[in-house]
Amino acid sequence: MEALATGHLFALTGAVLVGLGLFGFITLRHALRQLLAVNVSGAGVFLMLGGLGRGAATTDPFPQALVITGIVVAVALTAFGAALILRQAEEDHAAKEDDERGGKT
Amino acid sequence: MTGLFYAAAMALLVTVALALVRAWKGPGTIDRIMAAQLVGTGVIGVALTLGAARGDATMLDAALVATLLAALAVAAFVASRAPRGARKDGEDRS
Amino acid sequence: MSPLDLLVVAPLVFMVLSLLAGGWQRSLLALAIATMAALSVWLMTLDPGTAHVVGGWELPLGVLLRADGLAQMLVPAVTLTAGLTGLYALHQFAPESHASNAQTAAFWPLYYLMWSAANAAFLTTDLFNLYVTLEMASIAAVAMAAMGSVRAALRYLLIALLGSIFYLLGVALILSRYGTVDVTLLAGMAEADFATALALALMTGGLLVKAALFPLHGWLPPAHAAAPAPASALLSGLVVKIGFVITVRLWFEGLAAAATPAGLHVLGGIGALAILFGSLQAIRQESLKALVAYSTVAQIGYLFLAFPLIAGAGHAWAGLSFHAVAHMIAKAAMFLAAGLMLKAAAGPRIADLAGLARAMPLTVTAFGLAAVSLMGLPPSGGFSAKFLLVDAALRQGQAIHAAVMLIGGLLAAVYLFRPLAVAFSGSETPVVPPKAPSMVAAPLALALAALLLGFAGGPLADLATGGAPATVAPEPLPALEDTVETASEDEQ
Amino acid sequence: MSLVFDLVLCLMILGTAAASLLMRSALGGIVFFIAFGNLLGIAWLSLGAVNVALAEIAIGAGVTGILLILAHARLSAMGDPVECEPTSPWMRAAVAVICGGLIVLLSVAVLSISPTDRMGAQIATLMPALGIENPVTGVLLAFRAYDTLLETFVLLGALVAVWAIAPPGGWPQRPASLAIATPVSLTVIGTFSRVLLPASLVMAAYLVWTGSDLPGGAFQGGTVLAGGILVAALGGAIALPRADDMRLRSVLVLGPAMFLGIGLGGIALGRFLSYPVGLEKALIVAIEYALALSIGATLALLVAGKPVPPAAVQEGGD
Repeated sequence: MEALATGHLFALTGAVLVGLGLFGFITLRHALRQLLAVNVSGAGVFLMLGGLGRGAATTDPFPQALVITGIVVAVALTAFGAALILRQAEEDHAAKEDDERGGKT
Repeated sequence: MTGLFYAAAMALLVTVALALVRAWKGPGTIDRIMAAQLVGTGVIGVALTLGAARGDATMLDAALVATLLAALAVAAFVASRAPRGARKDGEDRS
Repeated sequence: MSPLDLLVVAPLVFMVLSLLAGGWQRSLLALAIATMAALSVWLMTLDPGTAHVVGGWELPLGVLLRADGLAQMLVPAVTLTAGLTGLYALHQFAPESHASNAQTAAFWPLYYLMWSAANAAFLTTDLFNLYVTLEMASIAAVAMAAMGSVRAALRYLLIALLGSIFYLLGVALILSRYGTVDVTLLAGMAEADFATALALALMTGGLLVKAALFPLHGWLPPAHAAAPAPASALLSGLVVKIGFVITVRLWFEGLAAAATPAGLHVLGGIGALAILFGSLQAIRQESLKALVAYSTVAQIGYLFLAFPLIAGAGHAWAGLSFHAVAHMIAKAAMFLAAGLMLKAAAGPRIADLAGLARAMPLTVTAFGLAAVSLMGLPPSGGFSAKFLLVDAALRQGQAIHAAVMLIGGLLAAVYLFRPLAVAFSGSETPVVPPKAPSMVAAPLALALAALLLGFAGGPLADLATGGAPATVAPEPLPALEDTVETASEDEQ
Repeated sequence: MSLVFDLVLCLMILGTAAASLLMRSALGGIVFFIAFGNLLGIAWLSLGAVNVALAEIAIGAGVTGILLILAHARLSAMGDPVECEPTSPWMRAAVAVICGGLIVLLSVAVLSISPTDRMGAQIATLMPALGIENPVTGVLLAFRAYDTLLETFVLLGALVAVWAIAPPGGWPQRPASLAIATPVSLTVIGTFSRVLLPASLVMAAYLVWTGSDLPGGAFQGGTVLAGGILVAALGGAIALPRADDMRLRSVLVLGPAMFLGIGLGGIALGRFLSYPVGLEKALIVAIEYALALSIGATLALLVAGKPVPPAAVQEGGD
């Protein structure tokens, strides 16, 4: 009974995390923070997988392995996202400096 | 004995919660980072006591990994805060 | 030995080699095209429905690879599209400049990664493996889009990430509910309960973002229009089909039990809106590549418009498979031709194309032939696809669907004739620097292939229905009553 | 007792997640995200999923956190305060209703499914054939080795994708230096990094080795290795290599290539990715060590970011 409750507790927490992350993704206007929000949602999905795989004494190793794969995929995409955000900021920064120089001369 | 370890884990979790309150209130970034370090230490403690409560020695590995990466986070924070040319984030100096 | 895993693994081997090979990309590409062509031929000779688990680990633990009719059509089409696009790209991303140009150095490994991802997506029935596959495709696609515009790529990445979360959310519910993520097992187990319906809705939502179905298409036109021509060809040809194929596997096979007629009609309705919206937007575009990109938004609509028609009379399934293949090839041809035309033109606008038909007749011909297929004029592959779809709609009394498809064809004619008319106008012949023969030949070959596909309509439609899931209405094809029955029926 | 602990933990997880999203200060949000990741690690421990806990603490909280800290620092150095214009209250209310609706739907679905260890028993019967005891490693490296193989290519592809957006003049140079410039911090962190790099190497090797029978494995070990490399780079003990360095390229592709090679070798025995009887453990451990090395190098470079022109390396890319 307690195992059932534990599994559901974590899975429900995961469900709320998904919603929170989505809220952040839509309402936050900076790409870096949106990236963070997606990671919160993703962690929520993983926690749902783990919680619903919780048995009487053990947690199903199958979803555990899928979650590890998911975590690695998530960090790969997050790293690329962060690199894109920085590149974008550099381009904007350079364009702004060009504008300022153009304005002075 | 298990109950005792759970109680210890709970107590550590409460200290983590208090550190989180500090991190929320700030006011400066430094306060937040220090609070984050406290959270990290607390989490390591929780992992250790939880391992004892469950009788699962492998949880010590999790604590060890957390220790190593917490050290890395400190280094990254220091790196990001090191004066290196003009900084515009005035809030951080508070 | 089986071509099913080799079709996925071989491009990965080439990706590793391309990271080590530096300036040897030319030989590597030749080797890759030869290998993939041989494997594709091998795949086509397999009986539809041939399947095996990777590493011999049985379901529900392992991952199943399967060659159904859809995969047997799409994978060879990927080989043709990716291979010819690669030949074209050899000039745009010349291997000699790999030491000085980041885009050239990165393009080739990403190209093989995308090739592998497309084949992997079409050949597996495992929903979690498809998640990894989707992310492989996303990484390569976003990076290629970033070669044109970082801003568009960032937007694409964020929206693709959100789509993945929704997809994975559905996979998590399905795994927890049924203890498997394999479509073939789910087909026999799925029930129409709340968790399954929600999972189907969430996965579909996530996949529609990736397939860029209206109104979730916002990221596509800027990303596809800004990318370098070979990247656009791969993005519009290959990548959007991945989300579409997974959606098909869910709705007509794995979770068919939860796929209500109402849901199918909603998807069909959105598809119809996508056709009209995409076409009207394409008509409004001033820039050539934006026009071609919006045409993709419209053509994706046909794929989903077919959803409510599939279970009924007629041959919507064959039409759908056919359309996916015809669009892949024709759109790649069009983007490659557009890339050449824009290099020769004075600017990116359609008005800048004046006189190009005389300056580069072969390229403008390629554009025109691809346009014939996209408009759905006979004898092209696009015609066969749309004929089968319109026929199915009329047989089922879905006059509105039929009308939308016909109007879509007319609108396509309107937006595609415009650049062609400009290219044929003008009294002066612009001076165009000579292009490498393979660069001119690639779009032309793809456009001819899209056209000739129409002549292979019968056998290809048979192939598509051969491995079709049980939910697809089996019925002899209208023009093909006398041809041999499909292979699967022979076996049974 | 355990349930009360879990309940408090879940509330703290939700609190830190909310704080990481709702805080106005972006750096504050990142601080909470790291705390969130660590607490999630505890949640996985509480679920008895130590493998995932290791991955979450190392990758989800550790590497992702450092990635976000560095990105934030580099953005603010360019004058981007990483602040969001607050969206209108009406918009926030509408979005909150939608997200709340999604949470309700998901919760109903979650409650309609009873949590069970569905495949544990089946996996346990197959494990003796592999000669290893950690079922999660069994799933990752045998039953679903195909997923894992593709995943390693996602990671490699992400690094190539980062290379693709190198700024003009940046290719094929080093990433912006992570080293901290001030002399005082240099001595402290320099010593620190010299201690931490060997420690992380030992820890990484241990995690991979123990991973065949106990929680651990290539991804956890590789991440710890990446952490060590990053600390050493931050302390100025090592410089990250150029993108065209062939030794680097060899390390990056070593794991994926070995995985592919052993998989293709399986074809000789009938199936791609089937291990010859008797050699399962040896091959799995070999793949894991090669993978850990490649993952460590790839993750460290992913965190360091794209190559930049040589002049910018010294300035740390500011």
